[in-house]
Amino acid sequence: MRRGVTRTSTGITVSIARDPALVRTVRLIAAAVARRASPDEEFVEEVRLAVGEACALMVGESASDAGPVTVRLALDTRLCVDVVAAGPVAMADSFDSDVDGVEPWALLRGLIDDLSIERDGDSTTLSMSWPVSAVA
Amino acid sequence: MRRGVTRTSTGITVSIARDPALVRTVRLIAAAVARRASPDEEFVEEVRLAVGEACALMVGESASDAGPVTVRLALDTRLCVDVVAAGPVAMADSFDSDVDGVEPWALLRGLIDDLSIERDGDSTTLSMSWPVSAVA
Amino acid sequence: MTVFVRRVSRELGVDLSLETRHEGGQTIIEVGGEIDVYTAPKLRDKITELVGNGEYNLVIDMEKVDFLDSTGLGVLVGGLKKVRAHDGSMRLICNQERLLKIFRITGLAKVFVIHGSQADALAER
Amino acid sequence: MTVFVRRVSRELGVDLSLETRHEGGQTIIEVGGEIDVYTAPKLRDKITELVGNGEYNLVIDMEKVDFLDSTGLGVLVGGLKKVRAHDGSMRLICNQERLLKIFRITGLAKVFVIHGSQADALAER
Ligand SMILES: Nc1ncnc2c1ncn2[C@@H]1O[C@H](COP(=O)(O)OP(=O)(O)O)[C@@H](O)[C@H]1O
Ligand SMILES: Nc1ncnc2c1ncn2[C@@H]1O[C@H](COP(=O)(O)OP(=O)(O)O)[C@@H](O)[C@H]1O
Repeated sequence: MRRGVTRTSTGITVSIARDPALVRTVRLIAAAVARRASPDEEFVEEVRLAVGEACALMVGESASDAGPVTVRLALDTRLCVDVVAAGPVAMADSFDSDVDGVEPWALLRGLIDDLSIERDGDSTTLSMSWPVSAVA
Repeated sequence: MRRGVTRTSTGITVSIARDPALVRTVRLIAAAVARRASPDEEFVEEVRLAVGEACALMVGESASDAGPVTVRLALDTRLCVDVVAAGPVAMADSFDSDVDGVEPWALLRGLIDDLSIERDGDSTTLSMSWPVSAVA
Repeated sequence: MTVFVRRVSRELGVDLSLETRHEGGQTIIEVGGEIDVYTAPKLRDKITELVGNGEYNLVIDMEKVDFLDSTGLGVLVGGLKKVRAHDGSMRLICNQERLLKIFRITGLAKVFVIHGSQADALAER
Repeated sequence: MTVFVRRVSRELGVDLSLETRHEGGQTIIEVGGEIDVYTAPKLRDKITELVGNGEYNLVIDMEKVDFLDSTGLGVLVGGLKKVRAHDGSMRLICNQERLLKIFRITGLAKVFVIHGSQADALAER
């Protein structure tokens, strides 16, 4: 029964099968972690939306046997979230669009200023982060 | 944008730093997964309690630098939950008890009939499962 | 209280509810819950079904929507294209800032006619 | 409605609330929220503080407790030992079946005096 342990960072990693039904659970987790960082519900909603969106994009990208999508949330001086999936991710507008300038990535790019997308070998990582004040 | 994909099982794995504050988040996930298996709130509460308890025991066992505690939830014909942590876990009553027959493991053992505890090399796995009817 | 109900429905795992009414030549779809990568196909199927039945003037009431992601947006845009192909219309009812923000960020606020209430939507048709 | 509030407080991340009152020589601690591995130390500290102040007759009101795990049970048993060391008492108020089940499973239902309401607890002292 430890208590009052000093810690500098706190993290949670969740891996889901590529099942769209599980994306909501990831949103629930993201919101819970965000709420630890700040009670500001607008911030919590933004994190919920962005993480859910990143996760939905990765889950929607390929067949359900393409391996899990992993979401890493770390809370330190920033709330950092990485969404990792095996396989390439189509970042461009892959469908014929007759509405100019809209595409699935528009929302995520609009939400996250510092969105970074990295290919490493076979996997793709989406990274995003938010500044947070003191963590309780 | 896939839909109506046939799948036989659905799973979610969550790893948390050994931070007691994150155990509640694991309970939230366990409840969300249980609720997918059955809308019966009594069942959901039982899963929430058992998974939270297993996780709390593992988190409470050692120092915060002992590596993460990993919880795997898989939903198939049963809801199977494994809680894995590095290092040994004290399964016996480690404190001097003046109240007969009570110990931290009493609750988990009381909740789960088929609780299994396995040591594999450096890690300990607690496994529990519940029968579920059809998964939506 | 809205915030209250929203959270509860989230933890309870309520996903998407769809209720359809007809009023003055329009078809109003009241959507409740979360429109996301999992539930959006249900909304898409409903729109496809209505258009298949010759209902080309749709009003999507999103007042009870708790969450919307890009999959949901895609279904709305897809629906708009479908009704336009029949010279129809699809208008939205939404007064939640959280959702309006999503339409603004994606540029879709300019693509859709968005009303603040059912009364407005039916008055301005 | 209780279920309602319970869920909301869960998703909102409300953890533990403690309110202390004095009534007829007893100290009533009203506990709300989740008593778990994270929050139980707060309850333990409160009990230690009260016992340190010479308050040996405690009533723990758990009506607003949403969740209790073995760490919470440990704190309650620890509290019982502390007050008994001063010939004091610690009684619980709890009428939620979910929580009573936990006391039964662990054998602690026989160790604690558990009342169904504050009225009962104060009447039967
Ligand atoms: N995130 C988004 N933001 C804006 N528009 C989008 C987004 N996602 C999809 N769209 C638009 O929705 C339309 C429909 O896409 P899609 O969902 O694949 O439906 P459909 O199968 O009906 O064509 C696309 O043409 C695209 O312009
Ligand atoms: N899960 C449990 N079920 C029942 N009794 C428990 C449980 N966990 C701890 N206890 C009891 O609580 C007492 C106090 O344990 P602990 O929480 O370590 O507190 P303390 O530091 O005050 O001794 C122990 O003597 C043990 O008998």
